[in-house]
Amino acid sequence: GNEDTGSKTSNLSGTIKGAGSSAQEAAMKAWRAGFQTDNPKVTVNYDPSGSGAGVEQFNAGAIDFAASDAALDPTKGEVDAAKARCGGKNALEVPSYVSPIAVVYKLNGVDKLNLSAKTIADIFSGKVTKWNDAEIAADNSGVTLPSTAITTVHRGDESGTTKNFTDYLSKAGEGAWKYDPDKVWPLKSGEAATGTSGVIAAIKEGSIGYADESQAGDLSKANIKVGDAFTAPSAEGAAKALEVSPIDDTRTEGDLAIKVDRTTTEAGAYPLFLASYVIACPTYDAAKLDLVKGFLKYVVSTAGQQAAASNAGSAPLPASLQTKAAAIIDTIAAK
Amino acid sequence: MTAVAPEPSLVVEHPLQRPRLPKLAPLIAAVIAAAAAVLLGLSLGWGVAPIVVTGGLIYLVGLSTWSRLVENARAATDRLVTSLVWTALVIALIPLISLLYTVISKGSSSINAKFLTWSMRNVLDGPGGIYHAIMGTLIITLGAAIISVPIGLLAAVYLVEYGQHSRLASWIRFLVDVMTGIPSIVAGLFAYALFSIIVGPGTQMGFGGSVALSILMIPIVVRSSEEMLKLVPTDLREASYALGVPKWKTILKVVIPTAMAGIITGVTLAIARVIGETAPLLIICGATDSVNLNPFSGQMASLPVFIYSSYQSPGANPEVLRQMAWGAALVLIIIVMALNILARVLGKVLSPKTGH
Amino acid sequence: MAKSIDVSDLNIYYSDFLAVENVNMTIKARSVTALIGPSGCGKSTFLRTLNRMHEVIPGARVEGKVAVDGQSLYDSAVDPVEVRRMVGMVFQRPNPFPTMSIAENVLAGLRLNNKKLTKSEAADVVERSLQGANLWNEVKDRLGKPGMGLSGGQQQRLCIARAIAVEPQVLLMDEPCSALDPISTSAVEDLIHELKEQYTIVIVTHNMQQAARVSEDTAFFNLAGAGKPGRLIEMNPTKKIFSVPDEEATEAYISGRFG
Amino acid sequence: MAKSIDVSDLNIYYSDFLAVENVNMTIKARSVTALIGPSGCGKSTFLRTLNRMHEVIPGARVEGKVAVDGQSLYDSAVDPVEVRRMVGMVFQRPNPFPTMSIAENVLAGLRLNNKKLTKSEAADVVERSLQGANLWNEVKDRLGKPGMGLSGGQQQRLCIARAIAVEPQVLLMDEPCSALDPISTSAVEDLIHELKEQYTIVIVTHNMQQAARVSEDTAFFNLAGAGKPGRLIEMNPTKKIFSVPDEEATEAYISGRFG
Amino acid sequence: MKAGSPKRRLGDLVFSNLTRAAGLTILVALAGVGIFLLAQGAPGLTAGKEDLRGHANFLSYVAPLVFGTLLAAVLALLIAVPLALGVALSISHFAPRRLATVIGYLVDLLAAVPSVVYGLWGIGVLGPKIVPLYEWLDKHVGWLPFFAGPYSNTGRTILTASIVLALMVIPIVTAITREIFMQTPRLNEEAALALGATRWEMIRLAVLPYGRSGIVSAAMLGLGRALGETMAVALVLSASNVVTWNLISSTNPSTIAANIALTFSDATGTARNALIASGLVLFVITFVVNFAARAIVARYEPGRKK
Ligand SMILES: Nc1ncnc2c1ncn2[C@@H]1O[C@H](COP(=O)(O)OP(=O)(O)OP(=O)(O)O)[C@@H](O)[C@H]1O
Ligand SMILES: Nc1ncnc2c1ncn2[C@@H]1O[C@H](COP(=O)(O)OP(=O)(O)OP(=O)(O)O)[C@@H](O)[C@H]1O
Ligand SMILES: [Mg+2]
Ligand SMILES: [Mg+2]
Ligand SMILES: O=P([O-])([O-])[O-]
Repeated sequence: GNEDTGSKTSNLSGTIKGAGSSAQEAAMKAWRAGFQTDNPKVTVNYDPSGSGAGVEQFNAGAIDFAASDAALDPTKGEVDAAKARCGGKNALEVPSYVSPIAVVYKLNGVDKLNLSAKTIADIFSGKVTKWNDAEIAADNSGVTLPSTAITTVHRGDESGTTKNFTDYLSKAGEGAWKYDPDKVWPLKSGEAATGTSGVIAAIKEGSIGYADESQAGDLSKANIKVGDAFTAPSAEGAAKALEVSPIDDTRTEGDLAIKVDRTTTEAGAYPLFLASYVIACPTYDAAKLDLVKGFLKYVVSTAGQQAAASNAGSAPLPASLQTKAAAIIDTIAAK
Repeated sequence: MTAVAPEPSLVVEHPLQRPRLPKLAPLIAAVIAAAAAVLLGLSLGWGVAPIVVTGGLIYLVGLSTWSRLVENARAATDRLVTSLVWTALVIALIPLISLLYTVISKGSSSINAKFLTWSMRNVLDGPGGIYHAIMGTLIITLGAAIISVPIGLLAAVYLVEYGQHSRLASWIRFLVDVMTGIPSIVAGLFAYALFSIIVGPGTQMGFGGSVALSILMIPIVVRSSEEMLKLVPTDLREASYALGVPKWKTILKVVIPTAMAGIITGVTLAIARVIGETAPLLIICGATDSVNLNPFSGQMASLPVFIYSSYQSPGANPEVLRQMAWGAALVLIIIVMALNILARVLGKVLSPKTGH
Repeated sequence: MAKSIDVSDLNIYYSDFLAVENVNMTIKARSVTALIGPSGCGKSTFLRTLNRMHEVIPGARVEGKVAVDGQSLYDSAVDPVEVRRMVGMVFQRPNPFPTMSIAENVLAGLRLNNKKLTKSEAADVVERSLQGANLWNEVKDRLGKPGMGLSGGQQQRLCIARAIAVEPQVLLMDEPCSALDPISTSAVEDLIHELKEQYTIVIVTHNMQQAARVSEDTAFFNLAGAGKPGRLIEMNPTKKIFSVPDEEATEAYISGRFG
Repeated sequence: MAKSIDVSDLNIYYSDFLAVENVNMTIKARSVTALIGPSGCGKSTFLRTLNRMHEVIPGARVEGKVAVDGQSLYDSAVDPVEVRRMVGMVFQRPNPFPTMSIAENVLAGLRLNNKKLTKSEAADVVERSLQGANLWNEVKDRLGKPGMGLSGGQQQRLCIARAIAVEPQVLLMDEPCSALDPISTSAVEDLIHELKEQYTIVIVTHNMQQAARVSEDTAFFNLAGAGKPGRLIEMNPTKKIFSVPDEEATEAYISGRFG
Repeated sequence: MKAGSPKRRLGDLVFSNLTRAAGLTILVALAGVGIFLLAQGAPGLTAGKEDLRGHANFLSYVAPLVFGTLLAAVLALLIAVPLALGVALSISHFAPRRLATVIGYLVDLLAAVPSVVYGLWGIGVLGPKIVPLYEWLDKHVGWLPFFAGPYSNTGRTILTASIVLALMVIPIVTAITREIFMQTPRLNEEAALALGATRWEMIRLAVLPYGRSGIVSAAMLGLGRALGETMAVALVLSASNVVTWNLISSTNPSTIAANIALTFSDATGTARNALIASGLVLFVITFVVNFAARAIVARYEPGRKK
């Protein structure tokens, strides 16, 4: 089998455990594989139980690090709980994973489609029900749209993708989206599918949905309106949008939470993306110290980001952010 | 019989001979119905399914009308019911055949040495293996058997040999029956709640899965063992008592050995029943992509959960993982079938020899 | 309405096993014919070929001819369902339909053929048939009660009432009294005496005395050994069979030397 | 080693149903006593009180006294398990243990009672018991084969061997031949003749001839009607019972006028 | 034969109490299921909007789930029972013996297939294949509320889920009813035939009345299975936790079991408690159904022996 240790030599050994974001699952897989291959006597377990569960388990001390699609929420007491868990020191939080979310659809004869955030909101809230609706046609002159009924496909499970998508609709949708950003899809209508691949599989002729860009496969991807132009989803676009988003300055020093700017007009930026974090303590006891520190450093390293990009289709962190994150992780010390 | 007045007979007289449809009538009707449906379908451009449905309807109506015209109403009803019964059979079997065909055709291409000896640890692209899931399934199910068999067998002994018609026994019997209907997910929730309270919130481990499966397995073991023990002739018990053997020894040395073949068959079938359970393991065992052989610590993979999660959340390589899900499904079905066959074989091999 | 039965060259099979071989006999109308013989000689098997009940068993079949008043039962155009209506049958153990009341049991056969019975017609049939079966007085107050609630002998007479309600022309009885106590037995024997005024009756019995008491003619079946087919050894008026039978085997059987 | 049995004022119940009433009798040592009577009169029931097998049936109980050589069986200090070792039993249908070989069947009584037997002791017991049961020559080459592989008569003798292997003082037999063919029956009857040299034997039989052939004394049980308790009508030397019984009922039964 | 050795009595005492203890363990386990679910589910009963996926309180959260559970199970039963009776009759009374054995094996095979595999088949094969039927229903009988549409273009509807459930229920109902049909006293069947009944009339007169209570209880047991079945529904259904009678659209009620399977791993804290509480509701529902089924069997069984 494949479980036997390889030939690499490393004096690190032991097991650490993380849990949280399922969006990061594929990337985590790549990171764990990379780190475990470099350090054959190390096992990194990761349970993609969802961001909320990850944070909860981290704060309960059940796991060594967490991954979350949302930064710790001070209003829910998560920041304080994390501080308590880390022996009274503020927890560390750095972005590890950035991925564009594509609006995907399947429509015979239409392989290029421009949509504004408002139109997307109207489609997903059930106001626009036919593909040849005037609102869609307005942005797509020269395209013959059929009168097919629109089936919307959303995530049925809790999802960071849903949260970022609804966040985008509510901030950029010019008031057309009436719901708060949430991990749970707020509407009852439409097709509910589990997981990104479930959404992809559920998109048939006439359907539209949202999913991690890297998984879109053969499906068509809509261009979204940024400023006056329409931008196609891409890792670079997401990286660009991330770069123009400010870091939350109300946070403590080791906390790199980002305030994503959904309404940017920067050319080439693609503001419909998901940013996800890893969360850890500033101190660990000797047995775990090198493992956690080593693993997280690998995560934000160029090699790690590249591994995630090729396995999970994510956008590598911009170099500036990478450096800041690495510096924060370097401060992890022994208890 | 005193003075039978010649009363008007209410009996409708029929001659013995009456016109009957030819023996091949159903076949003829089927051919005509099929031809009619195909012609109609082709001229209207239908797909296969509507043609089959229409053909079936034409057959049902046509044959019974024909029979009604030539034979009589009763014969027509008889033919209609016969056709309906066969139709029901075909309708019920089509999905089964489709299912088996799909699993075999989609699953067999996945199965190779790597598939059976690798886990999913560090597997990024390309297919990995299901060794971890097979081992998990075996360990969890073995655990369930270790819990269920003694409890189930002893309880069955109580019901047959000691409790008999007592009130406690009838309650146990009744509740065991009710217990067979517990949804598997409830069993999983029970194990989760149990370990959350005993070990700590959110505990997931292989042994928890064994406990959950036991809830499902015990009633099956009790019922089948009870049936088998009841089949042991009273003669044998009495023969043993008459030799001055105490009751408990009679049970252990005479009754249980005599029923052993049936009990083992029942246990094997019970294992086959629970080995494919997904829902409880999803909750209490969680999932992992590495081999974990320790049922008392950490998540443990299992075949059913592997199938479910590979299909439901395949991650970055949906095609590869879904393909693996079908392969794992085939392996699981083969295990279940093997257990079923094993049960039959054990039943035959172990049953007391008559020497004839 | 009773009819005579002619059997010629009848071979009866269970799949490949020849159970009864080469039977030729004539059964007279309006009389009682008894079939006797040791266990396994094929009495029941033969009886069941007279109303095509034999073929109900998977793999069972016959060769040869059975004719009721000249009409062959095994012609391909003949409907076995009609045959069984015309040739009624009573079984060894009473078998009323457990879910039906006494009256419904009596009407069961009639309802199959004639769906539109008025209430009064139905009541008529029930009374006439139960009276015909000597049961009316015992059950007239509880016609709506389940047939299973009767004693064994009453149940057997209920089954006879059910059989005669469809006015068959022949009545076959396979050891109708063997599950009954002596009092019920004599009630059924009395009934057989009365029924033969109207019906052709064929009765299988193990009880020599019963055969002597109720029948005009007796047919003796025997078999050469286990696995061998049964044969008709002798058929004669009952008086003759029980006094000076033609065959030695008959004599031996009747005097109790075997069987 | 054989012992006599004294029964006094014995009433036998199934729960509240009095099955056998007020039996008084003395069974002689080293002789064969036959119990006869119509079906349901309580022969088996009575027999089973002689080794406390009766109480194995839920709700079954007795009143009165049964004493073997003066020692009362139903004293509270007496262990029924010990009683059954002393009073062996053979049943109507042969019932060897299906999971055991011929030799294991013979040894079952000893082995299941924790007797530690050496190999040669065991072989001794097997040979002695099988010889005692007239079976040795037929099975000595296949002692390791399953007991179920024998013919019915051999199985019954195996059961007798099994019963005498624990060296009881009394042997009870409940219609031991009724499931056997004539040849096996006579083998078992011969065996009974031999066994009475050593054992006190009580045998229930339906077969008058058998009772006459094998027994010294005969007890006739009868019952007044269904639901009434059975009673001991007469107990006398077999010769007397079959020629000039004291009671008229006995005479009627033996001459076959009922039962 | 003096007073029995205490050792022997001890053996009986120990062993009989051991078996009784095993019997009691079962009762304790069953009670434990209820108690532990209650203990862990109780906090969920008072859960708020955040933990109930937007529903105001536990009742309004669980009500649509109960509706979906019952709807899917009842639909499954409506499909399964007639088919199962047909299969059972074909085995017991119509097919030649050898064919009947083969069919019997196939049905047992169907029973042995794990539910997750049914789920795979449901979503991978049946769903896509059945879309044209939904399209047809939408077009031609769309005026019925059940087929109001718009039809689902993936086939992941409650009707599809019910069909898959029906397939899983058929072997159970078939197994029980065929046993009962085969036990119909031969005497009664022959009585009917001898009266001149056709095969169907014989079945109507002798077989079906005899098997009536068995059919009812088999159906109830099937219902119990359908109510609690998880994976097939979880894999197949596009679930939204709504109440609707529309059987062919993408918007479907979820079932309790599928909802637990789909959302358990996402749920934390009180949300998990709420899921456990919903499991308790399912437990009570299936308990009642099975209880009723067994009570019916127990009620009618002595009558049958007469
Ligand atoms: N269903 C059957 N399948 C195969 N062989 C059968 C069947 N029924 C009866 N036989 C065989 O046919 C032969 C005749 O049996 P049948 O029952 O007719 O005898 P019988 O004279 O009625 O005996 P009895 O007096 O015991 O009722 C026997 O050898 C019997 O084993
Ligand atoms: N286990 C039992 N429970 C209740 N009543 C029983 C039981 N066994 C026998 N009886 C009743 O006790 C009475 C005597 O039965 P028993 O079996 O002793 O008669 P028998 O003389 O041995 O008859 P047979 O010759 O038929 O064996 C009968 O009325 C019988 O119904
Ligand atoms: Mg017969
Ligand atoms: Mg007896
Ligand atoms: O990573 P999520 O499960 O919260 O989408």
